[in-house]
Amino acid sequence: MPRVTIRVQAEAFDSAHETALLLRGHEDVGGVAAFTGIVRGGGGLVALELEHYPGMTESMMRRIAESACVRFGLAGCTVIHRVGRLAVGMPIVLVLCASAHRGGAQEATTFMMDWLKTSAPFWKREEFADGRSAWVEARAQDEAAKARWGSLAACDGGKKN
Amino acid sequence: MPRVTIRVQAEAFDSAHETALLLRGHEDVGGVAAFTGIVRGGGGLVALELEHYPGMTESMMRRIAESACVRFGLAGCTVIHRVGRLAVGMPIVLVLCASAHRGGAQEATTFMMDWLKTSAPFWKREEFADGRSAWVEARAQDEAAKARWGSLAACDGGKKN
Amino acid sequence: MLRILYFAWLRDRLGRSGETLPLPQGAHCVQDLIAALNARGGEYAAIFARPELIRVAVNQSFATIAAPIAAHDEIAFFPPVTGG
Amino acid sequence: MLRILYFAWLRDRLGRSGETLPLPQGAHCVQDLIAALNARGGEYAAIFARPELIRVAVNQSFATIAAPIAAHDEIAFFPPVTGG
Repeated sequence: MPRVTIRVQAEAFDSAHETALLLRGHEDVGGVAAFTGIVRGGGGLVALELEHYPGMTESMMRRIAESACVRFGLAGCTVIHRVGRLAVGMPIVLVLCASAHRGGAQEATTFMMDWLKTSAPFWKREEFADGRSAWVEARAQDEAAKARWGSLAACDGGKKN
Repeated sequence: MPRVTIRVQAEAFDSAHETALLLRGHEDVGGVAAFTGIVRGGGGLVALELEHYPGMTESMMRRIAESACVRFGLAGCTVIHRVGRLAVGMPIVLVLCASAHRGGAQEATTFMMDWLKTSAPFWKREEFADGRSAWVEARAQDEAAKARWGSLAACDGGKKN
Repeated sequence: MLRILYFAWLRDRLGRSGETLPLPQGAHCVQDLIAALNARGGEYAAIFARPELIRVAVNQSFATIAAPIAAHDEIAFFPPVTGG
Repeated sequence: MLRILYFAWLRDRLGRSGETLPLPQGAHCVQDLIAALNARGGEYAAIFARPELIRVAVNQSFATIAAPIAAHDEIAFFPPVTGG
């Protein structure tokens, strides 16, 4: 069984520690691909405020992660998404995918990010130095990125029982 | 100027620490993609012995990393390759790519690994539980993976002055 | 009772994060609930008259406006997601 | 003097990691050096009679067997690389 870890938390994460946990006891892993999303500065941005839908978020993250494990034959994966106020330069999201071979782990990381961005119920509000604040709008290109993976029965609008 | 860090070392590395160093003072980074290569067990493998060509290794790694920074517009990248004896489960190589946008960082990581595997002078010898030991043979598929990036003037067999 | 949740700018505009509500008379699907909310006027009408701006989840799974609803369902309205 | 280096199984087979050598009479390129090493016979012939198995670097850059060489160059012979 692939080892799947899902967390939504306000606290920072330690990617090296999470990688060690993911690998523990897995001798068949040849590579771990990782992606860490960071709050990018510019345009006077000071921080993001991340909101989510508790319960649905975790279940969508788990469905995406489990789909990635099956589709890419992963030994395991870890997805941690932060919520609350995150200043510029702070990490927001960590995706780790462990696999026997490099290609699967790297593709799975891209797949997971594409799905997370479009299917996990998080919303970002931007706070600027001049006091303005605005909800971030979804980008059509994120939907297009997800679409190239085809449909995902477990994630694509199916009604949960 | 992109921040490029290249190291060949016997010691383990700490990916979280390396990520923090790579990001320090860079407010324009939106994501860091990483790949960690691990000694994969199986078939009685106990350890790898990694040998390299001191001097040429570092200069090839630097050329590959600098090419990746230009081609993918990276804010910086870090490549650390271990040498010496590495038991099953130990990390061998770390590639970190930091970029304003996710796609560039992820593609650059794949690019760097494809080039490292075919153009940096490292050689692996496998040690097995029954005492056998054998040099690993290069795989045609690694050359094919590199070839899809096209030629790379700075890395592709050019004679250094 | 239906449990209705609002997130992000829908919550800001409506001034509430959720409410409980009996299943509106004759309502069988999400679209019927949207019509009932729209009929309240004010900010509700401003939002629910334009369902293309909002996404729906029924019992914590994404759903279309044609999805059936029943008493005790949890129905959430929110803008397209922007995490990751 | 040329500085010649051998890595991985070439070093194991030849029993040495390198040597210094005067530029062989009339040698202008890597291929001429390979011919001189091949002429030694024994393990040298076994390896250098099959140049398709080996890769060459001249002054720490990958080179072809047609690459020119000159006195004081560092020339390395090794199998295809297997790092990463």
